[in-house]
Amino acid sequence: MKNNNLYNYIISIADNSLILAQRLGELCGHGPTLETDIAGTNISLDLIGQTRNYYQYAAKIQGEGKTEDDLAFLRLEREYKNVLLVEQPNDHFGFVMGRQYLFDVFHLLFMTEMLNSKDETLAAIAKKGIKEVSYHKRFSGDWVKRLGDGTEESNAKMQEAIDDLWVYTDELFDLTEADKAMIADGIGVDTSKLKELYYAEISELLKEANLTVPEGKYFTRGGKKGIHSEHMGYILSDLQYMQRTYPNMEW
Amino acid sequence: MKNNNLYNYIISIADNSLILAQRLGELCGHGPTLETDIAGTNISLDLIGQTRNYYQYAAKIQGEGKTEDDLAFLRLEREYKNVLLVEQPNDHFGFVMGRQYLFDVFHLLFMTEMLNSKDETLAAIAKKGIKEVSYHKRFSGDWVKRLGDGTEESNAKMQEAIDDLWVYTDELFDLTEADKAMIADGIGVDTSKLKELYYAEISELLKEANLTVPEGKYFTRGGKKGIHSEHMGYILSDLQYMQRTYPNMEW
Amino acid sequence: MSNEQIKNLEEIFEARIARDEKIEPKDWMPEKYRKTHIRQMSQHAHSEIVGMLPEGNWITRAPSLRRKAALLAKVQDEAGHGLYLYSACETLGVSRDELYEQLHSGKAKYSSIFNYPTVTWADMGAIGWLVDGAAIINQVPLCNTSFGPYARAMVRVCKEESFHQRQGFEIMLKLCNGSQEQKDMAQDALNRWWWPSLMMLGPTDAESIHTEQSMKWKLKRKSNDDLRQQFIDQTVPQAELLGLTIPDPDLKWNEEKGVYDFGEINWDEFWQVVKGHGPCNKKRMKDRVNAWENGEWVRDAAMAYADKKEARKLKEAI
Amino acid sequence: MSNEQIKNLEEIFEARIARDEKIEPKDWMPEKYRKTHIRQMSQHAHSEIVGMLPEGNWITRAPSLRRKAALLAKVQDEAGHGLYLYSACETLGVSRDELYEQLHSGKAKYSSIFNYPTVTWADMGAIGWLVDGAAIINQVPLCNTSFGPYARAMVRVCKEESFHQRQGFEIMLKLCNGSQEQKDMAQDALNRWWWPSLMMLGPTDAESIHTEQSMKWKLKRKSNDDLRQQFIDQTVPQAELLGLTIPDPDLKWNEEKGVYDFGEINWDEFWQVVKGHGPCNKKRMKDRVNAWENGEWVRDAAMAYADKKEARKLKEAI
Repeated sequence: MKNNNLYNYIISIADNSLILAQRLGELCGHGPTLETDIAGTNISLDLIGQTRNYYQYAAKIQGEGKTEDDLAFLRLEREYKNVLLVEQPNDHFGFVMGRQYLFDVFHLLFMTEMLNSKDETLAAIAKKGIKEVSYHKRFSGDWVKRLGDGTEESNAKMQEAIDDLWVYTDELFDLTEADKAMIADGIGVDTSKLKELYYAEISELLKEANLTVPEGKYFTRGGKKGIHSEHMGYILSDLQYMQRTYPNMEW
Repeated sequence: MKNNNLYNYIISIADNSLILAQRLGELCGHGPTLETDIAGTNISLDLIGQTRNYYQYAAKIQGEGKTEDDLAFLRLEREYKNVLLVEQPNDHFGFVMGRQYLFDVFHLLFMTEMLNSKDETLAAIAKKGIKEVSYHKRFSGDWVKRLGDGTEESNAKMQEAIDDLWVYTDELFDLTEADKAMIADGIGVDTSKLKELYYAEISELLKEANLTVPEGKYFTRGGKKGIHSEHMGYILSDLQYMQRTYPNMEW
Repeated sequence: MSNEQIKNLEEIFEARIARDEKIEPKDWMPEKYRKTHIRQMSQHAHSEIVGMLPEGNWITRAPSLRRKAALLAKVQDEAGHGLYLYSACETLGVSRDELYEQLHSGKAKYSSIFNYPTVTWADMGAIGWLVDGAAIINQVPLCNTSFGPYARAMVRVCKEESFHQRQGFEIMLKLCNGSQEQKDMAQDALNRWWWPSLMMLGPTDAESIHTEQSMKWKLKRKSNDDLRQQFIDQTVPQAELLGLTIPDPDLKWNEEKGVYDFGEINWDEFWQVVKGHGPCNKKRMKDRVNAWENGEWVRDAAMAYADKKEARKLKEAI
Repeated sequence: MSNEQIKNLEEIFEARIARDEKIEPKDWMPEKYRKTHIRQMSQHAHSEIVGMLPEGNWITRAPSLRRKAALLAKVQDEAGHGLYLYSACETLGVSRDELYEQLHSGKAKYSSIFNYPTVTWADMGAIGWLVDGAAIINQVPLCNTSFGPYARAMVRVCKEESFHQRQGFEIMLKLCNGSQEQKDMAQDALNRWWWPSLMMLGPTDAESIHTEQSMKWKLKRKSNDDLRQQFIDQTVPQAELLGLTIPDPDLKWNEEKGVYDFGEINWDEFWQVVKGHGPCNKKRMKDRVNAWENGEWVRDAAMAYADKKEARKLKEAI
């Protein structure tokens, strides 16, 4: 492939959206209110939309005649490059909103930078995505506040979720070889520069939400290298079920 | 296939053991005591052993050069013919033991009859299996008694499980076309004759366990026709994952 | 009010309906009208909400990104329909929580069709094509029903449902133009959903209660059997287009009447499912009740937070 | 007892150990001996129990029935090992519940290797081959340790472990004789498990505590570094046989010493995982604690039932 780095770069962004959308998709009809079910499917839908744009573009760059579905459904687990954060389970609604918020803040900072990418397709995806992601962040941030500053029970549950998920935040800022090459080309976003903003914004909201900002110095990483948590295999066995069971068909 | 009925007959017996083993396999390391984890894996192992004997025989009868693994892993959901009972989820330990007991009583009656099958292979499988299944039934029956006649909480939970699972018992005695043909040939077990014994035995133990025998007249069926509950798809997406993802390989 | 006065109001009310005027929530209405509407609209709302479950079952396993997106959008629409319809009920003075309580306790019904399992991907096609198809036939006349909020909700619902139905048909079409396995999957789904879809149009006229009064209030404009005939006559040619066989050996065109004759419906099965003994009744209720109970702490938190926020605002204002 | 008497008993005790006599639970023993044994045996038991989780993760997804059966049997063996070892601890007067409490509160440790995720099927091979391989090297000398119940447990454990190791190697062999995808999977598993396996043999001698005392009590017969060297020297030729590359560019045969030289171990990673910050520490503990808490009502019921049964028996006897 000529543009191996660009392909890898896009895939890892796309995988984040795909896997998070998949996690949200599990919840549909099982949430605490009708309104959160609607919002959850809506966010999932936005993320799938982004995912499709990314994979279509990646497939074009790859130039092997593959489709968005080949990329979404027919890779091996080690070839998915999403961060560990997005694959964490829906243990309870605090985890769902915590995971979403910790990702959304990053996602919006990321998309805002990607607006300036020299790559026109990526800049265009960002332009469309920023509106969506701003809404996601408002929604998840509001819920983190509600749960953090709600009842004693909800505060404890939200804190538990933030504490557990915190170890996965640092990986968002890891730079792979593909990332570095794309930054050098003016195409990729230098996420290392977003780190401070990220933690500052999140810390502020957590404090407002009556939550303690975790102080952990140890972070867990691996997803960007394709070394996932043990949850990932089960996510993929559902995600890929149809394409693996009925290969080479149209749906 | 010459022996279509025999093939179908064996498959549906084998599928019961496979899917129940799979359900038990999910639990390993997550049970209430070390001893129950050991017993659970042990029962699962026995069932997988039986399954292998059945599928090997079925593959031979089919005569298309397929292996036990082709039959276990590479059929479509509608082609699995296990009863709905064995695919019910591990909601809590009362469900696990209730499901097991409701199946084991049937299984032992069934195997005891299968000893007399004109088909030597089936009779031999039964001979080996009877010892195993007797142990399974003793284990699950003891737990139904412990939970039923334990604490107030455990009694309520065990009753809940029995009430929920009861609707799946009647299907055990349904006769498919293959069943009828095999009974006529002196190969298959006429399960319709076991029904009274089954309910009598179970009712006695339930009463001893301080549990109420459900009176429901409505039963749910479908598995023997390949119309499964919505749980089945998820069981299969894990079960088949490797064989679907890496076709035609040896492990 | 005296009986005389009430009778007077009732006459005015019935006259308004006869003139095709819309009744609005603040208008006077007979108690029976109110209750009937709450019952029917909430039953409809519950059906939307419970109906999210069998389709939600395939979101994580949809076979392509395009289908996954469409399915998400569809289930989201259903949640939206539930929302309008609960709101319409609320205009009649009953809270959403009360309605949920009725659903969870088994007092309120929902469409029985959702008590069948979705066992293959083709069921996503069959539900769109047949179940939404039957729903539309039920619902289109309601766009002109007498109660304003219900009529307006139905206009929006029907528009979206008819989009869903086309989408479902398109799923079937793709399968029927696909591999043998796909065609088999489509036929199998039709086999399983056909009869329950016919039952969706309600019991035969002979056994149907509420009909006469409902006709007067425009909650019903055709009898169940007429609606069923309409559904069959519309669907059979679509099945032919797909190359699928309707699982009814007695189905045949009646040249004289200009409609399809069809076989006997298994009403025992219908009543069994209605009474709670269908393949998934227990699972559907378990899922809904679990969602509700597991979500209690979340709703409590939202309430507590809103109260605190309000209190803070007040404090600042002083 | 006077200090004099205790000193006397200690001398007799140490002499027995020196003569290779077995110490049995009812024998007198120094408090430190008792505590050290509880610590080490329970840590070993905990490792077996936690070790069920990463392998249990693949039971439902094993690629063939034969492998599924073997994996079930293996995990069952591990539970069995846990059982003997907890029983051996119990002979020293500590209950299984106390030991669980130590595990769940984080006070007791278990082997850090189980804090890595099992991400592909090849990990089932690598764990058997490398992790069980390293465990055997740690454990074989313990078959002759001074405390009788531990030594006897270890004889049985080692026999089964060595069966597991061969099984693991055979999984790897099958992969390495298979398709390119299978070979890649095997190499990838080796890459991920190699260094954690070396760390399993414990910190370098310079940083290892407990060693001297443990040597005297035959709880340890070789230093960690010697064991590690033994493991490497034994494993490198096996990797060659498989056609896999050990992920250590500094690995090479030292003709002079007759052993393999190897690269620097990342001890920071080791201590990070030991201190609870490995990739799966939280998940492993969550799984264990959940199993325990969700099982409480079951254990309570079993106890209540046993009490009732006992009471009934007594009543009948009277």
